Amino acid sequence: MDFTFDEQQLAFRDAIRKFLMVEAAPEMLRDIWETQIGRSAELRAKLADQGLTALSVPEEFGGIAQGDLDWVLVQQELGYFAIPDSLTATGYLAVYILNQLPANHALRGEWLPKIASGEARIAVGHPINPMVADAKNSNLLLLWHDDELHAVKPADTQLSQNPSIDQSRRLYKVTWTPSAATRVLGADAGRALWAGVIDRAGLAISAQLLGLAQRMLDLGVDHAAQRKQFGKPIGSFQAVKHHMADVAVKVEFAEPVVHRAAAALAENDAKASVYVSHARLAAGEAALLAARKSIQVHGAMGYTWEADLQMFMKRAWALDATWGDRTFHKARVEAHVLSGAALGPGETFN
Amino acid sequence: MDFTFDEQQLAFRDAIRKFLMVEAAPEMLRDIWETQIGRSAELRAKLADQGLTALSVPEEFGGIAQGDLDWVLVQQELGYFAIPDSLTATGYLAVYILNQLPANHALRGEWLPKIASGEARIAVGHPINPMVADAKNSNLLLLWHDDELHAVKPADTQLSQNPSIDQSRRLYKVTWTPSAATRVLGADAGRALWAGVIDRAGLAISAQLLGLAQRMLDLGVDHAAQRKQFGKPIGSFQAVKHHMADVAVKVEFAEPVVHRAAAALAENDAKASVYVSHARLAAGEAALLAARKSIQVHGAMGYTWEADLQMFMKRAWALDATWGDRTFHKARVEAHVLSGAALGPGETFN
Amino acid sequence: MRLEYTEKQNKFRAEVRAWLEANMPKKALTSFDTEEGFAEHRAWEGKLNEARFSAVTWPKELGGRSCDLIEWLIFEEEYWRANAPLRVNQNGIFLLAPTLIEYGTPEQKARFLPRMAAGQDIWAQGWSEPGAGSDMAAIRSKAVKDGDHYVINGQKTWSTRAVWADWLFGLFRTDPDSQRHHGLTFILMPLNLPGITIRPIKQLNGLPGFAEIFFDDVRVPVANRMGDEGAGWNVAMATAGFERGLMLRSPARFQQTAKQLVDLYQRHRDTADRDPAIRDAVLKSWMYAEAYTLSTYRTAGRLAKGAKIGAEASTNKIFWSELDLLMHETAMAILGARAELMAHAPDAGDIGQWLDGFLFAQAGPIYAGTNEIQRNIIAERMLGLPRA
Amino acid sequence: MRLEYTEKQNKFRAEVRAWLEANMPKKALTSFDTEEGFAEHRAWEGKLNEARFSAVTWPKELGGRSCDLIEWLIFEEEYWRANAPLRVNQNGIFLLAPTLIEYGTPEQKARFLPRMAAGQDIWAQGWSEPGAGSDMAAIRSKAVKDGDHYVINGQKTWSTRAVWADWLFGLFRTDPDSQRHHGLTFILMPLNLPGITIRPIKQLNGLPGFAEIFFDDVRVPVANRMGDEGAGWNVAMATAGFERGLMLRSPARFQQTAKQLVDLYQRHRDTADRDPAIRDAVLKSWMYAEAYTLSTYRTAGRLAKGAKIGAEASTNKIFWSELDLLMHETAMAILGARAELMAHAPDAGDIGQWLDGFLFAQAGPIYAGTNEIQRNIIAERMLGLPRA
Repeated sequence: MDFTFDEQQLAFRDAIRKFLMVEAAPEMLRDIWETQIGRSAELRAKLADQGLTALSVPEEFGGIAQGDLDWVLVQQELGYFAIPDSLTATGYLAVYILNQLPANHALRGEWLPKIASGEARIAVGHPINPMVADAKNSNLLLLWHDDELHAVKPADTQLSQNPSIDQSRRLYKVTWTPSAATRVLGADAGRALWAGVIDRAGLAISAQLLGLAQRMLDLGVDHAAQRKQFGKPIGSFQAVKHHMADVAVKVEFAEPVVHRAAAALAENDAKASVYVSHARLAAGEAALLAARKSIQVHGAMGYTWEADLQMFMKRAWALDATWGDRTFHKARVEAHVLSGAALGPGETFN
Repeated sequence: MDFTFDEQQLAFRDAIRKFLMVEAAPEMLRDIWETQIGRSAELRAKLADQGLTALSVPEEFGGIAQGDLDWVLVQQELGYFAIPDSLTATGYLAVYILNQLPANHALRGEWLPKIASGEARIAVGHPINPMVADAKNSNLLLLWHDDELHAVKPADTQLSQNPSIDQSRRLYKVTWTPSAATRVLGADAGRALWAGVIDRAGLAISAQLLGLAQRMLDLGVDHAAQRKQFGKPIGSFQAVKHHMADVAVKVEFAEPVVHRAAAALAENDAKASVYVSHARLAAGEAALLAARKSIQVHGAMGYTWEADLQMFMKRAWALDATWGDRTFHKARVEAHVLSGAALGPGETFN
Repeated sequence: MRLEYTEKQNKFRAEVRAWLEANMPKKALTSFDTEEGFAEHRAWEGKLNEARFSAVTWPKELGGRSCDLIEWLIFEEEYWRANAPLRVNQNGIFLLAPTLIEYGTPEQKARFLPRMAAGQDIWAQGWSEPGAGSDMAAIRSKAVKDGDHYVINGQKTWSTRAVWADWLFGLFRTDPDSQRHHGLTFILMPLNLPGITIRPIKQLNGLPGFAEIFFDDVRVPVANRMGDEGAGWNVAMATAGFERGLMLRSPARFQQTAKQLVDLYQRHRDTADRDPAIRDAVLKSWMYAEAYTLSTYRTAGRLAKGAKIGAEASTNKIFWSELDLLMHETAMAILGARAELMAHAPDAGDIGQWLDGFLFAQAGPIYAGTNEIQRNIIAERMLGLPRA
Repeated sequence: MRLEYTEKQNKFRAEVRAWLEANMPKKALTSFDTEEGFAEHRAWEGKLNEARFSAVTWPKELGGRSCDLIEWLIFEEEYWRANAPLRVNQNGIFLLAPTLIEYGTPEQKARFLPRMAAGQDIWAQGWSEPGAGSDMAAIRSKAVKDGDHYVINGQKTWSTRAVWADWLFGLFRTDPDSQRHHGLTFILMPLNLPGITIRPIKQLNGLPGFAEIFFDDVRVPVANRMGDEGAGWNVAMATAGFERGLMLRSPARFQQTAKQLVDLYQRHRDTADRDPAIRDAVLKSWMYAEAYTLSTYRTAGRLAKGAKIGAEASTNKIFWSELDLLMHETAMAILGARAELMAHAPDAGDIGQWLDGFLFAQAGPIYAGTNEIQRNIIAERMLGLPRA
């Protein structure tokens, strides 16, 4: 029993953090927000240089074959720096899907190398989301249809853009026609596959929400330490201190829940879906509280476009409801808690 | 449209408040808690002198024939001073029941004068409460049976006492045998009668909870202003101030809800039951918050038997679940809000 | 206590309802944080004024209807019930006007109020400064008397709708040696004077809802002073009291939101009921909006009997701002994955204006005195706890 | 990261479970805040000790099993799962012992630990004083060196279970000119010494759960000092750290309460579901108890790798105390009108110990450093915000 990451996992996380601190400053995020397509080839290339696009690609296709536990640490950083890129859909979800296909499946050889190199962007569409993120700026769409898996070329779809309050998200309603040519997996194999996709997307979002919560906390603390009112930093007022402390407590107790969900997915734990939904709720609660308390501490400044806080709040508000909103995940937790399953001391790791 | 009480109602309220401030000091409450029967003939006599036992007794029976609006102000004071007496069951509920009987009904002539004089104590039993308060120390029990109303002599019942955390409450499980001799009203007339009893009990409890909340707030403020830590009164710390301010806000916005419920009952408003349940929830929320915040501000002192706070907390915790617990009252509010009834601006007084 | 409307009150309600049904804009106006939307809203103010509905509580001779507070509440109920446009001139009509009526000279009233009622002059306020937000008494912008003019230098910020407004009212330090609340003067000025620079500030939704205002040797006639020189703080506090008090956040606004939330929930119970917290929040929203309404009617009754607004201003501010947050957070939870979509998104479905309302609700606990400041006021002035 | 127990750990769990099944008291013990209950619990401590289960984390040679933190968590899980008796000597075993083991002389360890483990000495703590609650450094009780004794005068209060305890450990001011944290010394003494007067304090449930202790020229041998004279604060802080930290509130306790809450809810859904807030609170209770457990396993793993407990002590205190309140408030809401009944009420039905737990939960955010103090600590030490 050891609830800690190993040195190498933490070292990789630290390296990514250092890299993003330099490469993903808020100014860069603003620039990318303003662009037409909302994505930066330059940033994507740098992410690839760090090995992030290859993280779970098998070695035979030029990847480094890491798993959910490595991803969860990376995802926290992607959240902390609010990285505007389709890295998660491409490098984590699409790779997971392709890895489930028969070893000799043509799609694997065609796409896994391009994903590893960073050159390919893949969008993943499932009806749990009304829109498909980055559908336009992608080389391939992996789409759900009656539990089947279909691989579709963007050219064979009609896309209507639906703007989000989070300008780093580019959402599209996708209209397309399923056919034998597009079908990759039938409903029976597809059902299990899509369940795995929803759980991994849920894990990635939990971790990003956690990173976002930490970032909003840090922004609130920085502002409170500098901003003066009544002749002293507002951070010296107990009300402000306690706002920030409440967020710190939520973050502190959400993180292990997210990490346990990652371990459960890595070990194909039968309860992994429940743990992912718990992680979504815990991280979402932390992120929403962090947004509320941080804007409160920022005062009017936090209500402006100029303050960096807004980019992180909007990302948190948006992510909290994607790949299953709170009602979806709470229902999954409830189904477990009220199922008569063994609960209580000693059952946590059974 | 005038949402204020008239001078005479407020003057009566003020007189009762002054009287109780002198006569119902915490020391007296403690003494009564310790007694076998938990009631004081002396206190009852003083309440009668103030006209409280006669408040809604018709003039022909020696009463002063006031209504729900007068009672609501009195009940707030009874709550504020945590008066340990069966005044509400006797002077408000039993009188309401007797007033619903035919003018010439024998029970009226027999009991209303004794109630007005303060000499009679009457207990009221309905299955919404598992126990009957003061069943032992009463001259008559008015009991529900299959929606019928029965009048029963204590001697014809078996009583088993069930101690409450609030020692000022004396609760009994009542075992008795309904008969033609005990029946006062049949089920058809009884059904409407008991609905009216539940609503008036609900109003009385709402008002008492409001008074209790105000008292606990006052106790918390007094303690915070006097108790010193780190060289200054703890009431000068922002965290303590905000605890108390939060309670003040809840009390401020619960009171008009309670007063509206009283007006609705006085005018036999068709929505009176909904307004009573809203009042129960609003006043209960204020009282439970006041208890939590006041004990927090008291620190370890608040956890002791010696601090007066405990008597008011226990009364609040107990009353909040009598004559319908929160689930009962929330269900009644929900039935209205989700019924499709007209809601929104302009509908409040329709 | 009599919780029934009089014949006169019912007739007034019917008149307002009928007029709104006949005159409501056919299509919703553009946001008044855009230039075109600002113009649309200005025109709507004019239309309201033609029917003497733009400032019903003002005296008849000043363009109002001398409505009492109950009639004002009735007007607001009908106005919000009809989803009528937001009031682009609310800073003028609800904040400045009561002060102007109390402290202004006859000339000032005659000069400013009719044009304000007609929407010819839209007013912005100049309270906050970069170093003076919650701590308003830290104002540093100077006004130096020079003959029959004040020469103004300094900076204001967070001035709502100042980008397209015509006039500004605010506090300036006329006594350079004064501290805190002393030596401040209440001054009115057109925003097109030489030396005034306005820098729009984009708010969360990207629109320039407020602005910074820079003053560089701006000359304002002494006749534009309201109240005595150095008495500005007391004059302003009257306004601030109103701002936090009854006028600016009438209960009808929150009752309408609560009603729309109930409707939204009813349409989406199949998913919303998967999270029991949602139903509970919907019920609380109705109860709190109702409580806020009842409390306001009670305050109106007390004021009619000669009482003064006290700490209610602070308890109101906390209550409505937290209620507004609760309702909008709940709506976002019900809308789920569609909640992030902008109102004009082609496939947004029935999301309505909830997102914009949610963003605006974030400002509620912050502006007009943060809720932390309000809690201090309640603790110290209402409960008598010692100052730090 | 490996979230599976080892063979050894599973065997240990099985051993604890089997022993408890065989040795649990047939009927629940009386509250240890009564004289007879205190004796029953003392006997139980002795029984635990016979099986070397009373202090499993102590070194073998001192009567423990040298369990690591994971094994300790396993022991606690089995202990709470079995609804085994509360630990009457927890102040000694979980608060004093770790300090004794770190700071005590070999003689002191040999003298105190075995009797502590056996329940022969039940320990009370002497931290708080009438003027020193949250502000522990304001301690005024004096200890004056007189030959090979300290002469102690002053008063302690809120000393848990001191009414029937045998020994006291606490802080006393040995340097009369010292301020705050300086000049304090950590001293151990039997509670039957001449000059000691103990005044029981009745808690909410009417039982004397703690006491005031008065010292009138009480002579204590210098040999009963732990650590150096004047070094008491640092010695005590180690204890305080543990108190707020891992040992005193093991996750199993809250997991067991959460499980019992789920069971209670399942039995009463017909009424409980009329208030959607109840189901939401039940689900949150399970999630939070699980989160607290996971966090504790993580801390145990970090400590095993050489990390130190830092602000976790404060975040833990806030989290478990608020969780405990949530769970008991929810149980009271489910029990409704029966919630007020004392456990021994003849017609109480399935109310169990919820009322007493609810009362005790009220103390959670208060003792061992109020949650306000904990939030200050988090803000200042963990987040680096400036002191007031």
